Amino acid sequence: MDGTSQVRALITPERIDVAALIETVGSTADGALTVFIGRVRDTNEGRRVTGLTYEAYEEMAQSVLEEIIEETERAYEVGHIAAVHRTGQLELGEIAVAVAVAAPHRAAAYEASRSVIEEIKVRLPIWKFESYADGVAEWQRQ
Amino acid sequence: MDGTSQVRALITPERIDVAALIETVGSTADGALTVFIGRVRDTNEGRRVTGLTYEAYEEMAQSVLEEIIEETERAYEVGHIAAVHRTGQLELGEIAVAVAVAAPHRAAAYEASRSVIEEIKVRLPIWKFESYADGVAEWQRQ
Amino acid sequence: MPDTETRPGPDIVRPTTVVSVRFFARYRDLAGISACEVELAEGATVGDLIAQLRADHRLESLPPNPFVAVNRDYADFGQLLTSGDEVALIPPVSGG
Amino acid sequence: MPDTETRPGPDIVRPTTVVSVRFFARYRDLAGISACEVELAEGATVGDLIAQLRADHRLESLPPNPFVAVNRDYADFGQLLTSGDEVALIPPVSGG
Repeated sequence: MDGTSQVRALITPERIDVAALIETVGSTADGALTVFIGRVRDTNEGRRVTGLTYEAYEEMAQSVLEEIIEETERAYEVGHIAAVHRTGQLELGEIAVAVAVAAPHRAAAYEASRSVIEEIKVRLPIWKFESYADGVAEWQRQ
Repeated sequence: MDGTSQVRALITPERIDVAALIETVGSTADGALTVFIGRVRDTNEGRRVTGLTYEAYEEMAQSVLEEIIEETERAYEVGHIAAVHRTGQLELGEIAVAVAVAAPHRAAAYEASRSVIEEIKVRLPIWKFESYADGVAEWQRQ
Repeated sequence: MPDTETRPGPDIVRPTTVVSVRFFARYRDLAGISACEVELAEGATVGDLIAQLRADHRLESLPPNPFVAVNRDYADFGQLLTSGDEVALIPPVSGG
Repeated sequence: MPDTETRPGPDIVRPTTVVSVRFFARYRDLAGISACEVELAEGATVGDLIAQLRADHRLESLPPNPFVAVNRDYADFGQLLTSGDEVALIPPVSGG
């Protein structure tokens, strides 16, 4: 709410820098800050994952992510929200998505964070293609 | 759950390193990671805060924080939890407390994080002494 | 009313709407292409476009009711299309 | 009043319990000290200790029912004390 215009929504093939994301939302008016980080797991429904690629409809994903952030900032008593989603090929353990929320109080920081990630899972036009140790590779449904 | 014995509970006068805390709980089995960060706000109930000191019953705070982490790891489907609380004199915007939770799925990561911070607020023998712009300085109740 | 009478031709020539269509992820694999241009009758809706696509035997494996975005906003099947629209077929998303 | 002298014989030498007491934050400010040693009758409880402390006019501003920890665990007023115990008076906490 301080008029600065840092990047708050980002779809990127670059590695996600959580410390930089936290900086984006920082303000001494907001005592509570939550960060959600989604990383590439080594298993999915019992199958060993060996590799993962995210494909995005990039232009739309960018604007949908901005919408999600703006809607959530309006719906909760929060300061700033920033979110970033990775695209391309990821290694096990790498960060696929990160959401940072700063708020005056912790309840709103948790609730808004959860809301952003749920909306991302429902609306963001991004698709996960997973390869497994058993040789199969598939597009994932949420 | 991998047998490593990194420091998972810490009461410290040193600045809190969030990136290091996240490293502590990292595992490729856990796709979801939440971080809660509590920072020194510039106002409290309408009064301008100018300075803040946390006093701890350090030996007890250390063991209570370990208990909270162990209880929460048992109560939720999570991997590792780590938490750190700062003591001594803090500047506005500095991190007072941070909690990191890694879990296979995001619901548990959020719930366990929230549970740890609520328990910290209720049980951890640490006291906040705030100074205000109006000249008054007071021990805070939660 | 548009100038339908001025054009020659054996069939009745009507004005058309030309949209670009993009296919992503599993739908791109099903379609075998990532994008194409489609000519529709004027006044065609998203639903008309989907039906016309699926009438092509190369695209018949596309689902009958996919999520669709028009110009990067989710749209329903009743939405009218106009020339130059970018229509995307959106498989179930799996980000996050 | 709360002198805990309910046991026989004012001059009989009885075994005693010596505990260390720590005061934190606001209670330290109220007490004017951060720690002291207290001698109690054998079999004394946490409640007895608190009553004995508050009977000292220098400590009478301490609340009658503070949270207490014995050897770094929260304890209730009925808990028996033994020599060497570390007892802490815990004001309402405000961490986080």
